[in-house]
Amino acid sequence: MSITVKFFASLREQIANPVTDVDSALASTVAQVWSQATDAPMPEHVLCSVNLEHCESNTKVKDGDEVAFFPPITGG
Amino acid sequence: MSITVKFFASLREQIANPVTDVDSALASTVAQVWSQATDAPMPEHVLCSVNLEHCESNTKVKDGDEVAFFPPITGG
Amino acid sequence: MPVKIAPKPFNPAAEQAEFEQSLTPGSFGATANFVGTMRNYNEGDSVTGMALEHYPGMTEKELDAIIDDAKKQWDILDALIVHRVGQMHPGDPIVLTAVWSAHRGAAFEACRFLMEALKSRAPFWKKETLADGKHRWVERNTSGEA
Amino acid sequence: MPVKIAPKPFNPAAEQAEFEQSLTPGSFGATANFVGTMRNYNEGDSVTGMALEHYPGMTEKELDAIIDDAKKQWDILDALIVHRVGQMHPGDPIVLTAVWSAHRGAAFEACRFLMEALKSRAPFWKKETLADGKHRWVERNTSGEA
Repeated sequence: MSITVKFFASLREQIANPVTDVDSALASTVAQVWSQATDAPMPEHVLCSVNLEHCESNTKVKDGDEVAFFPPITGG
Repeated sequence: MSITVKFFASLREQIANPVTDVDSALASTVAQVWSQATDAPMPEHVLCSVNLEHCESNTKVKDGDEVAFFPPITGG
Repeated sequence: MPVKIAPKPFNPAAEQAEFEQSLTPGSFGATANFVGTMRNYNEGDSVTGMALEHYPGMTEKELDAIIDDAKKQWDILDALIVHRVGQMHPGDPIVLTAVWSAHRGAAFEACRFLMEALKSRAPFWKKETLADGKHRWVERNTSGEA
Repeated sequence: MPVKIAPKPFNPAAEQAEFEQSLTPGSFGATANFVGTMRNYNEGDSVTGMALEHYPGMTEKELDAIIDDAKKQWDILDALIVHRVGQMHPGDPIVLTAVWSAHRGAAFEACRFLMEALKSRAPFWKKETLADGKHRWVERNTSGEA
């Protein structure tokens, strides 16, 4: 009954002791996954994904989902 | 006292017996060079150059110039 | 495979030539490509190295989707994206986007689209090493106007 | 020499790589290129060969002027144009335009400009050989939208 959480790039370095799994009973949106995973406030420009698809912070999540948080994209 | 005349591509094939030199006393514009060089009427979309620069049919010419006539450009 | 993540230095011309072998000679009249190369400076500072991070799985999926979008929008035969990840040095190719089509308009426009879409949608992040040995994350991609 | 008339088949990637050696690695971040390739069809007909005629002297001068115009309009490091002349076959490269710059916007836009300018200003003419052995002059270049 858990949701996998990942942080990338500068976020991964900034978040102290991030958890990698969140109890799905405690989080029904991406924003709630963030709150369960870290005490830090969500940065203004943070991007997120659910199951490898870009999403919004109010996107619904469920047991088994993979949620990721990352800073603005700088590839190319 | 002459102007060199060149025809390119389909024009070169169409013009019967084109002259390669025109008396500069008989032609003061590009259009007059055409008339001296061939009996054919100047086609509507013909392009021209004087000394390797694009020009108009009323561009002035003088002794020693090289005048060329060619169809629309189809390179690239 | 029209999408490739390269963990080692890659040769854009060789990647493009290899991919082109899957296309019939004479079937296309236009190929547009773009190569992004690591510069030795950025924002006024000398840069000596760069680490490129990605999100395995999502990055490939997003690049595939970008090519699909291009194929819907333009009449193109095929497209290729190769993107480097890992530790790299100035002069190293970072990204290749290439498009094959019958006519040049579609190739130019789709190639540009691939780069702009990739820079806004595909999860990659750059961390620069400066001349003094310090590291900094690149904060944001510039728009295509820059 | 940023302008080359090629009377024999040429390899666009090799030409570009050779020219790129004159540029300092790390000094540019963007390379856009376009390759026009001979198709085996045109206007609904099968095409088996093509002769490309040019105006020696004027063609080179005009291509030089086109590169100069691009350098005035965009912030680019350098540009290269290679154009084939003579008898060619489907699949043969006809033209290469390549642009190097710090940022992608200038490279994309200048590369497109080179092609559009070349197609309207540089004296080249194509004569196609059709499947039945007949020849025909290509009458007009399409706009970049085609």
